[in-house]
Amino acid sequence: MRVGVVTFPGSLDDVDARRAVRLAGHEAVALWHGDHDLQGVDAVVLPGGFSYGDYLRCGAIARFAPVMTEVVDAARGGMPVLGICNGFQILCESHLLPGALIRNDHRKFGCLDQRLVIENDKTAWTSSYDAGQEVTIVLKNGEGSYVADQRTLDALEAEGRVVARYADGNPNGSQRAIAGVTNEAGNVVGLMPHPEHAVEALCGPGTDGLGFFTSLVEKSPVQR
Amino acid sequence: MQLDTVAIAAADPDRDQPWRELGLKEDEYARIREILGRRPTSSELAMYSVMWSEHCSYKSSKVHLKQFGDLPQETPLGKTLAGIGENAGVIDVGQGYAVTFKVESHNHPSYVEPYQGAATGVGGIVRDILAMGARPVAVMDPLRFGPLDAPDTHRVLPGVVAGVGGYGNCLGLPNIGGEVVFDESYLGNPLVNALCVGVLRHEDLHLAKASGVGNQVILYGARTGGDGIGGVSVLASETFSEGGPTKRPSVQVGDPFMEKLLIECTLEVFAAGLVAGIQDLGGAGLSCATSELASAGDGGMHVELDRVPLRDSTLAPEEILMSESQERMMAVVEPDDVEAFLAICAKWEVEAVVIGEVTDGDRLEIDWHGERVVDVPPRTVAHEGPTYHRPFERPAGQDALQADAAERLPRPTSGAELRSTLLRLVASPNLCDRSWVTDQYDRYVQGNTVLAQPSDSGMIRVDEETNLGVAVSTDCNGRFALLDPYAGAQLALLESYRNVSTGGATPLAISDCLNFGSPEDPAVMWQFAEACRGLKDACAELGIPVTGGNVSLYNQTGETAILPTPVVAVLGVIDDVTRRTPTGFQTSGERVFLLGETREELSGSEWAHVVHGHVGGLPPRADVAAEQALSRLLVEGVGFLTSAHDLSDGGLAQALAESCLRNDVGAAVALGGDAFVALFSESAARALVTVRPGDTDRLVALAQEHGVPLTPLGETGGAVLAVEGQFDIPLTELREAWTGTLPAAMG
Amino acid sequence: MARVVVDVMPKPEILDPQGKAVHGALPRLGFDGVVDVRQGKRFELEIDGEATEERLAEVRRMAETLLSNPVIEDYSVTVPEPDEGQR
Amino acid sequence: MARVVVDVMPKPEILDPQGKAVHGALPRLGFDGVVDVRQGKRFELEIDGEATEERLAEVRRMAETLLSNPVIEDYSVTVPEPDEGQR
Ligand SMILES: Nc1ncnc2c1ncn2[C@@H]1O[C@H](COP(=O)(O)OP(=O)(O)O)[C@@H](O)[C@H]1O
Ligand SMILES: [Mg+2]
Repeated sequence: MRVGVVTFPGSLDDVDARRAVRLAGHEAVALWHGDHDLQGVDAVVLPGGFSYGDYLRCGAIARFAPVMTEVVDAARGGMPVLGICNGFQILCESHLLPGALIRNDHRKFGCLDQRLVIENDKTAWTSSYDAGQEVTIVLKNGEGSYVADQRTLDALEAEGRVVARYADGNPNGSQRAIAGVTNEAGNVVGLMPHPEHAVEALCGPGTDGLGFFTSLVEKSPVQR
Repeated sequence: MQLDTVAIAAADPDRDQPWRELGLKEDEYARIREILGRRPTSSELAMYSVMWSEHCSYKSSKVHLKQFGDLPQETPLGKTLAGIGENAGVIDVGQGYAVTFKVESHNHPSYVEPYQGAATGVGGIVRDILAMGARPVAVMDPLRFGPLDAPDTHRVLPGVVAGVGGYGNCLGLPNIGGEVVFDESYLGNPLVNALCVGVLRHEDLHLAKASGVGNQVILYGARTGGDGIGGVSVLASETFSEGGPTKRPSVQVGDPFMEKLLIECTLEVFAAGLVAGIQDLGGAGLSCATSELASAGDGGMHVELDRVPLRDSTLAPEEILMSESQERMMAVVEPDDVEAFLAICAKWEVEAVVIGEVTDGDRLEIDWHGERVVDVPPRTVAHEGPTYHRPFERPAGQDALQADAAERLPRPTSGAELRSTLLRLVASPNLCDRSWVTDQYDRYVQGNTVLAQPSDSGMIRVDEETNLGVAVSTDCNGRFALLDPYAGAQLALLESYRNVSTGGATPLAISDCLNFGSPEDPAVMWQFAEACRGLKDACAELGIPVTGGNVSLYNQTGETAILPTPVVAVLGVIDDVTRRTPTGFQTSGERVFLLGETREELSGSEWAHVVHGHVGGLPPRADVAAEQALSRLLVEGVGFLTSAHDLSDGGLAQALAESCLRNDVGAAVALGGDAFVALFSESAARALVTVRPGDTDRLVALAQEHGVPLTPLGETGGAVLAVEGQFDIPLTELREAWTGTLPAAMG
Repeated sequence: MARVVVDVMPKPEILDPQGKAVHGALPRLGFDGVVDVRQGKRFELEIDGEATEERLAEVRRMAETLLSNPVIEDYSVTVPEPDEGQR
Repeated sequence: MARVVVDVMPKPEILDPQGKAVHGALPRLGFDGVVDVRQGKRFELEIDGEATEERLAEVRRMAETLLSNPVIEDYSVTVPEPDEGQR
């Protein structure tokens, strides 16, 4: 599969995301924030970083980048889109995913090897996992606390749209320990932790993150 | 407001000028007049005063630093590609790769405004590395604070750590190591040093010089504001006849996003081959960049200062020349490449302006709206500043200090006392777990971090195909340096050398950051001179060069100077990072050995400091040959050493504790001789290693071959650290003691 | 040239870790009688020309789409008294 | 119960990366005619009792010591009109 990774000004983990895509056996395609062009990719990753410095609100400015028009259309059309950390924030700001991410409750940047439970193994990005599976993936952010109003949270739970939840304690005050969510169709996934930093035993805490990228298959479930 | 021009300076030669307020000495001002054959314009005066300052001219230190230049500019792998004098030294690490690294200080600004001071400190060193044509790949942050329980430490430390993280994280540079040290002497004078490592291909090396008549000088990055020009405002207030200058910032605020764009943009213009010369703007801003580029080049330079994009339109030319606004770079570009250069800047939304060009003359000429405000020989500004031979003298009290040995202090006797001493030490501020600090740093970004905190060194993969990598460590024990600056500086170097070696990397070169008190105090100057001599001798014996560094003087509160703190960073290379030796015990059933000789060396130790609040005596022996032998063993042991951890602060006790806690693997050890000395002596040239039972003979043979003393200690396994006949400590209890301290203090 | 101020505050029902931290710190610094603290953002915009209704409508759109996130924040747009502008 | 507002803004001469980022984004969003943007913080304090001079003096001390960083920021303390308080 051809998987696009968008680079915004201030993106940091774009190179890492492209590496992860390659290690999962796909072709990585670099996409530029300023182009109205997805270069015909089959899936898109919005990587981590501090787009535009994230001084205003994480993802608030990146959301308006030219390429996002295409990403939003493609996502509505069922294309698999994964937002990691800053990418998750951008997806929320773009209203492709519900809720928002605010400052960690401890008000510090935190970089940890975090235990997670994969709760939904039906999305385009989690089919390689089994529901209930525990994984260790790098979590690193200053504004990773997931918030939404109660109704939204209840709906997410009821519809099984919580993709991953923090295990062994809540590292940032996220409501209901939510680490990642998906849209109704299951093609758009936002995740605070960084699976692209857990794809090589040499340079991260194991390879538990690779599954997010190997989950992509020619016909992802939602396009059925 | 009246402009002071070269013409006016000639016409009105006797106007008196605020050279004293600008920190110039009478003879220095006279020399400037002599160089120019007239009085300087206020802009020239601004340039000379800032470039001839201690910070920029190294006038007190350079007579001592000179000896580093006398060392063979050669690493164990061959000639250095760029040495002292460049923005940062560059060394060959094989496979066509080169690495550049440098450590710098941002001490005083971090005391005034901890977050921004530390942040802009990181920003500055990163631009130094970038200016060599290298992609920055990692940062480190050696930090020193007052006592952990001092109120001001609770202002400074969280701010500094947040600043280092806030800036470095936002640049996408993994933080792979550093130091956190607490000592009374840093209370009014914290040390915030920052190190950056960069990687480049040999052919991409860029030097800071302006050559090629007609080449264009481009200033790009952030706009210029009134940052860091407090000093020059006396000039401005002269210039502004009516009512003095408008307000100038007392501190600088960093913009890491702009710096990130600057990095990507600069690497792209390098890749496109559009750069003839380049220089970062740091201390002394445009004064430094223009004069150094011109001075190092073969021609002169003409600059139209009014083209500089300003953040504050009220700035006078003197101020623009001195402004230390962050996130700016200056490039020298061939005329035909200018368009392409500006296009790449535009792509990254980085403002770029041609402000001048290289001339065939030998002068640096700067105009302000068509009027000449600067006309000087650039070398006299950049490279021919004053040199002081400051008096230095071994302090009267030094003998008494060295006579007051810690070996005489009362010691724990029973196993129970040893146990509580160990627990007390692992929980002490200088030995406890650093996670509260290091968890605020991104150590994973870029995906090439092989080792980071809490490993002995930080290790970065340079090439994904071949797995070539580099390792870096920074260290210094200021108490050792106080007791004997010569040996203390060597011990700093040797500990860092050891920390690189335990991972399996071959040490190649050092960079240093020499933090000392006032050079006007002969005792401090003696400490400085001794430290330099110590470093030079150790480097000569080890066959490694000093590729660069930084001097920070006047670190004192009132009359009392900080502990002399020569922080030393050692960089090593490893051919295959997948074979690196990890820090800490990996699995049960492995044999534990101590490498090196343990002497009764307790003076300056963490034990003496924590238990007795004592500093006195002679530091451990700095045995360069023994250290080199140990290093060779550790490097050759790669592949069958299953773990290695250096012994330093806290001695064997601390090394055992850290090794057990790394992966929750306990150990049972037996100590020959005096158990207290075995556990808490801080003799150098030692490391704790493990091997599989089957590999014991290989280790014995290797130790013999290198003449390194080898002591079997015991075996790994269990959930307890057990010292035979003395005590047992469950790892849960050990971890509680080790991890509790910083969170409890910082909340 | 006119100054327009946009205040952005976390919605009452959204937790506000920063406000909470400030509130928690006050007693330790000897400040009592503060019942609640909320921390938000203040934007000072210099616009050319007058702060006409059209311009203000535009600023409101700005506040809604960029300066605030309606999911978690409320905003208000005001034109400060000249003197209040001075700081 | 009274509401007191503390506004904290970066000093004019100090670089404001946040305001700069917002200002840079506006044209791309089709907003023109904004000459400058500064971003600061707004604190809304609920204090018991009236906003008397003593209480306000106390809030000013708070603003100076905790809410603002005098090295790089200016603050101002105001008591909003009841209606302005509603959001
Ligand atoms: N300020 C810091 N930033 C990043 N890493 C740090 C910092 N301080 C300490 N560390 C890391 O914590 C670990 C323990 O520090 P230290 O005990 O000083 O190591 P050593 O004694 O081997 O030099 C090392 O990996 C060191 O790099
Ligand atoms: Mg070590």
